[in-house]
Amino acid sequence: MRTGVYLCQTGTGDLDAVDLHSVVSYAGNLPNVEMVKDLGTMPALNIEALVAEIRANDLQRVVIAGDSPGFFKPAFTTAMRNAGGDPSEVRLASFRQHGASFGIGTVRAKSVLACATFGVPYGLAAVPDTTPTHPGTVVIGAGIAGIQAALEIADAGKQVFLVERTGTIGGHMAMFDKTFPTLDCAACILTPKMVAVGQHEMIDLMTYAEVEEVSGSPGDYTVKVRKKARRVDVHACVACNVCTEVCPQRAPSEFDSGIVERKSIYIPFPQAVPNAYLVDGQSCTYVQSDGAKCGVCAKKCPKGCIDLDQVDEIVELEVGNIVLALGYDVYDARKIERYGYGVLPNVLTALEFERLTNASGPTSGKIVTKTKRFNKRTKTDEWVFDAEDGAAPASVAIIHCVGSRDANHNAYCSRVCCMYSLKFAHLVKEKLPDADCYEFYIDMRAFGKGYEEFADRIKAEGTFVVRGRTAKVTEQDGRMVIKGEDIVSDRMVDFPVDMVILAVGLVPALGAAELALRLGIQTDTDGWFSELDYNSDPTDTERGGIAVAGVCQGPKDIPDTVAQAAAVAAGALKSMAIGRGLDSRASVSLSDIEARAARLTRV
Amino acid sequence: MAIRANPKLITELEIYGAQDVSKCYHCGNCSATCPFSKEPYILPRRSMRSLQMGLEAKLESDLEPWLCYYCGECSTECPRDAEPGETMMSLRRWLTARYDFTGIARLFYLSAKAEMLAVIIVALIAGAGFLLYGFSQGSITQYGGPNAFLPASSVHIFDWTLAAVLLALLGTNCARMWWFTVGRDTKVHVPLSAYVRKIYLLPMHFFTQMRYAKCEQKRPWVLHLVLMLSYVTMLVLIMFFLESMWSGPAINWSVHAFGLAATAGLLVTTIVFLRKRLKKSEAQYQQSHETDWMFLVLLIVVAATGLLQFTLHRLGLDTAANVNYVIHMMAVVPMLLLEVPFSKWSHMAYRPLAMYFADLKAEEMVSKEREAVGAPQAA
Amino acid sequence: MDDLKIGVFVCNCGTNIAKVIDCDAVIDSVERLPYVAVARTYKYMCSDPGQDMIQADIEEYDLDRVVVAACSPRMHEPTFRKALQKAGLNPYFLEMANIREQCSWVHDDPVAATEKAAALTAAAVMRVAHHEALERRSVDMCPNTLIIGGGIAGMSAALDLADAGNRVYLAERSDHLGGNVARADLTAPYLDSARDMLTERVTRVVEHPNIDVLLESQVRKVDGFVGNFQTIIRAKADDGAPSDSVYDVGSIIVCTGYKEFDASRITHYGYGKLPNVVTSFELEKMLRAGRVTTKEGKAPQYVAIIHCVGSRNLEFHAYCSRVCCMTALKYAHEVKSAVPGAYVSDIYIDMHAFGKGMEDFYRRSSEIKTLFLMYEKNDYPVIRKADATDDCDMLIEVNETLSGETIEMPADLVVLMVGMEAREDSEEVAHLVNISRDKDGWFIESHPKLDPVATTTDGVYIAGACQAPKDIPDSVAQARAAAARILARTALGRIDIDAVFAEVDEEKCSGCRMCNELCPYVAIEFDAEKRRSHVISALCKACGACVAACPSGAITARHFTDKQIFSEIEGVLA
Amino acid sequence: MTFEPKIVGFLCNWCSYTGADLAGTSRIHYAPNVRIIRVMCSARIDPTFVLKALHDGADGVLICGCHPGDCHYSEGNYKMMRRYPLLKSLLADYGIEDERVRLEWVSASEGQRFADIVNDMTERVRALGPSPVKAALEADLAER
Repeated sequence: MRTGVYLCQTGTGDLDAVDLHSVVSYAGNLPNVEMVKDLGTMPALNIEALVAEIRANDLQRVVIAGDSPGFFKPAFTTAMRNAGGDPSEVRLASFRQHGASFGIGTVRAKSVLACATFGVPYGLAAVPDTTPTHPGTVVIGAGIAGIQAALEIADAGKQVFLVERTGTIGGHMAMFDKTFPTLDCAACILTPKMVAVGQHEMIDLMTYAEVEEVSGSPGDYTVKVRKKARRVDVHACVACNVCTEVCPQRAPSEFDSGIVERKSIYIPFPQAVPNAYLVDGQSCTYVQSDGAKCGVCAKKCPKGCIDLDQVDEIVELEVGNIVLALGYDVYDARKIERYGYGVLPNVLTALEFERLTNASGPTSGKIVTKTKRFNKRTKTDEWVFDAEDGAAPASVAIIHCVGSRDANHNAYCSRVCCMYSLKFAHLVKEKLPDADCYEFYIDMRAFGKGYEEFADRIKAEGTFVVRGRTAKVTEQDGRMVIKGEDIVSDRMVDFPVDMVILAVGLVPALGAAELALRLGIQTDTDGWFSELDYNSDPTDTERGGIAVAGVCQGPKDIPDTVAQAAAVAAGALKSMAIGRGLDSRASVSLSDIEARAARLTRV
Repeated sequence: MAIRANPKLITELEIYGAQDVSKCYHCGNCSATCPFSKEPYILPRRSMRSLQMGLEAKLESDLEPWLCYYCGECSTECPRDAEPGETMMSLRRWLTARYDFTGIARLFYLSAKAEMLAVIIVALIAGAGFLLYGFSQGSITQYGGPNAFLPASSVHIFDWTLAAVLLALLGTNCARMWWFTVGRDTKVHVPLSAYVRKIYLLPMHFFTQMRYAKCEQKRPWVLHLVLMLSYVTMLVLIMFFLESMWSGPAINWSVHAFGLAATAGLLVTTIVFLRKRLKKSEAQYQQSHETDWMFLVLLIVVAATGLLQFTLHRLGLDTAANVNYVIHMMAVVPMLLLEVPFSKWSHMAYRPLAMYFADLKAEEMVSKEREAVGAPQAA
Repeated sequence: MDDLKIGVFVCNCGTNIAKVIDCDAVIDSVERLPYVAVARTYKYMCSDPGQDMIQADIEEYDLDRVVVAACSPRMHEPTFRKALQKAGLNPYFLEMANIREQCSWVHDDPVAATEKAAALTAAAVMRVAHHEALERRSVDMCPNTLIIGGGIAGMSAALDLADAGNRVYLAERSDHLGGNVARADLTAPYLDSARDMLTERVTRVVEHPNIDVLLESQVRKVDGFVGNFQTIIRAKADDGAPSDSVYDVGSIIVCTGYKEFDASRITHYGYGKLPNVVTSFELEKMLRAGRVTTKEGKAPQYVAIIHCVGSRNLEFHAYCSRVCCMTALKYAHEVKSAVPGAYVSDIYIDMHAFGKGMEDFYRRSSEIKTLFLMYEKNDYPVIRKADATDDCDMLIEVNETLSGETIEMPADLVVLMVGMEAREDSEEVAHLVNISRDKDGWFIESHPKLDPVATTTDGVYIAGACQAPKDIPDSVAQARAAAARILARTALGRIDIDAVFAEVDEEKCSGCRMCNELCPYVAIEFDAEKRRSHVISALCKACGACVAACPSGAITARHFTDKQIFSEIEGVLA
Repeated sequence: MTFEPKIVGFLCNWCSYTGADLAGTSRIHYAPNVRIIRVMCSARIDPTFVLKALHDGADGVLICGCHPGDCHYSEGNYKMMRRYPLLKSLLADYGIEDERVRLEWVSASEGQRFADIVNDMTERVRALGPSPVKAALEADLAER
């Protein structure tokens, strides 16, 4: 089949990962390739010229090769048709789609191009061999994604090691009050699963631990895990709270996203799994003074299960599959000075509000504004949430897309903020029916099952939904003045409210980038882990036996996260069922792919 | 009544400098950042919208572009890099072209070559004219006195005629501006009394540029004000005190002091602006249209030669002074003849007028609203 | 029964319960009840130490019944049942009193709340005395799976299951695999080749030794229960004549996908009347053929794309179809590429660019000068024929919200982004496999958040757009999730059946057959020669309808016997 | 001191009991007079349960099931619906006031509704005063 190859780039992604010159010369030597032309980046295509070219070389097949060649396809399809050829014989060689990034860029590009010239889907030709797979699985991160994946695999009677950085499993979901759009309480649906994990005989739970190193090859990985010194014996501890009572040191509570303090020895939250305390070395007097001072908790512990001198421990795990469920962190609102977060007392982040409105939170669900308090220890005034003295806000403004959809911050959409913001509005209206509630949004992204209906319901509840992003928040005699444009009713917005909630976006979890490097898997330009194929393989990665689940692959809501986490289990269980799993894609050599593609065209 | 959208306009505006307006996704961030954005004039987003949809009639009648001083805040804060500030600048250029009945302004904006050519031709004609005139009735070695190469009196007459022509051209364009923005507006009718009552706004805005002072950074406003005042001072001196300017070699401080100050003002500010545009330091200096360069270059040449003229005359180098004077005029004439009515300089007139009109219209709209609200109660 | 020993454990749930209820008072009141050997309170019964305590007491006092007064049994019953089991006690010897959700959290008067808590706990104590030891049984799990629907979801699930060595029957109504994805050329937002992806899938499915593809086939009947379904499928045999054949499977995945909304239902758009108003799928055809023209064969100068056709409105479907926004942006790019110099406008409500790579795609769409016009929900744009003097074929009147103006948008070609709709056969399918549908006709998952693939019928799973509108990656993920569930069970080779179900006492049964009709799960069979009815325990879902209905009181509901409930009534009123 | 009626509630596991739990998780307060007994489905509620409750001293009986069409067992609540009128007529014959026994549909997401129903019923039954059954039984005992 007389084939013409056109190289067209859109200029997105890591272009310089591919050496186009060598790709061009390679293409020239492929069988059937009559002509190769490099049209550069974002070419303005002249269809007539293409028609002429196709006719001149009487091409029966055209291959467009580039980072995202689809962007040029319709022009070529039209040209092909106008030239009297078969429009369906325009093939794509998409470098980005098939993971032509740094390191393997050029050779991958060549193999993708080869397949296209043969008219064979890359996925069919580039099938790696299988390798024997160890039955164990390590799941990194124990949020809802990690929990779900671990349970799905363990329920099949397979060994799972669940490694979690913090002192408890549950992740962000455990911090939430209600979940949209059904408004069932997060804890009520999550805690049974957490308990199930804690009780599961096939799950080896490693909290307060981090993955140090990963070696080995697909199907046979050795994962080195650092069990950080928890300084409390998880099994002996009965969570009697004596240690916390006597502990003199305080630090902001991570679980309550810093709106209250906890002691240096603490339990993240009452339903924590494992239900045991831990010592935060950063703030503990004993640890900081190398055992010179304090240590009172160890003395007072009725069960003597506190060992303040405990040191980190390294364990090595032999596994066949690795599941990445790292989750996310929220965008640091301090980076957007004009919203005054960290400066103005009653500007909160979404997570802070989740804790504030949470029935199990510091105010036991009472929505109040902060009150000024003199701190005797630090001898300074500070703003705190006080369930008793705190005044209920008469008006609350919720600002969408904080750190998202913004070239100056994160260009991507964080997918969940619209819905959780609407949920906040509902919670405010539910608890403070007389309070005015405003949503300032750009696009209301209510896309999921029952979401649109939920959005309609919130509007019906009397929340003012204003299209227009708030540009700044300032203070005026104790209240927060928000300034923005109300686009639909074309007015300027400039009025004071009592509380501002910033719908902060999601960012890749701390350490995700390093881990990706250590595992040899790719991340996209925003730092999210790259899936093997956006459409057909959203959970596997370039590296055999390593899968991604949940937000670490890209922002996701709970149902989508759970579905993906379960999907990951399919890959793992599949390999265990037959004792063999797929090797990395990179393991298939260019010549093999050429040969396979050639063979496939003949049949 | 529905307005027809014209997706083609956006492409035309690209030539005027609006390269990125299509990127705008209307979050309203820019309007909220802008210190001037206040009902009924919400800017810059609304102008961006009209431009995206190509609502020509609406844009033509808009005063918003003139209410923007391009502090650049909106562009820096824009989440889509849609450059609202630059869009407003481009709209001002486009409007200048629209107001101009001769079509020359449009020509200049669309092709830098055309403008260059025009400037050169006018310069040459001016040069030739002055030389011919000079040799015809005086000697090049004589600066002042009876046999002067270019006697102040006759130059003065020339100045006045030129001024008259300029005024005529600019006047018509201003009248057209009024017609587009106020005159033909069926929704709001501004009564004559209001024009009279608010006339003070014109000189006030012209001389103080108080609105500009509202921008967050004050420095641009100061520079702009100095430049403008120096220019006006110079204009006044030339128009009314040309003889005493000419007098010498003894320095006549009562006039020359002003002259020197103004020249200094012009030189300093233009050079500062030139540097900013070259360095592209702030948002508002990043994209420069050809006309911006032409404007600055001419101004510097005029100021420099003017100063040189002054010195040469004091040093008694009459021949040099005469030659330099012709060069000076070769810059002055095109600057006045082309830049003032047809290019950037026209905004000296359009801006204060826009403020004036905007104020009048706003007042009308507010009173209208009051009636609207009041009516049912009366009934 | 006199030597019965009952342990009562009252949970404080931190302060959740103790704040309102005086737990010690509850202890005092229940201690006096018969058989109570030990009664204690603890901060968190559900916590590991709490459970350890229960287990320790079972040892120490050799308890044979346990009552836990804590949160709702819906939350921690499994937890405590496990605890009993660990201590060597039958898990069904547990009864919980719900003194949190239904007492401490809903009452503020400590006295009344404590009194109520005591009553509820007493009721549990009296009930548990009548509990019987029940055994969970397990049935063998047939490793085969029937997948209904050969779209992208069905094929993805099939491959996962087959690769693991399980037999898969892939039943597809039409004569080809691929479903709706087969109609697309490129996918949003990266404009990857849908065709290549599909070719790869289809080839692998067709060539897979473990997958039987049944084209032009229809599931006629589904009998049996989880792990052991007998299905009858009518498929087109090689000779052409359709024939029924029986397939034994252990699980069923429903991936029947969606159908497109009928655009002619919205009169404002004049679809079917105006020749150059086409649906998204029709444009897709043009693009694949390399012929994007008007009906008159001219290259369109103005192309308008209208979003949310049939979606997000009051008249037709309130829900968002989830994929149209990105598909619309895809068309914006494709049209600009196929017809250089064409002006593309995109008439939308909210731009749902929520997923990976989508916002960037949206940005690029505006960079190529797509004109976006925003309209309000339910305020439909109106399309009319343009006048001869106009330079366009049609005019679209939009109340444009971003400008507040009523805009007249010129158009030569209008593309309607038709939304997704439940297929007309979804009701039939739902009946066939006994699952339920929501008001829009989408199949209902067993939990909207934590169980998006299972259904209320054990062994039947749903995946893809038949559950709700979904894009390709989300459908594939869900399909693989369903596969994972099945793989987990096939790995074990068995399914545990709940020990709670109804039983017919053949002595008492009069054979009136009233119960036969009553059972929604056809779990009650009539034995003609014995003239007695009996329950197929694996099918019984223990609703108890038959128990209450049986005129001769011959049916008992395990774990919900009359005796147990009567004593509970006595308890709450004691 | 005001009369505090004792009300026995029979709730189906899937909708109403969950709804009652939701009232709890949403901290919606209601009268403490109702004592809830969980059954898998409202269809399981045998009329004798109601009679038993009244006999043992309940002043009122509340029966809750899924909304018609929402039944977890597809049509169990319809069976209850059909059974209910018979039960009522029987109770009427016994001279038990109509408002003492009540059938309501409460879904899993209707915590507020459940609370409202309980409060309303408690008020009504309180207004009716103690159940005549109790009195009758006492009289019976006295005779013997």
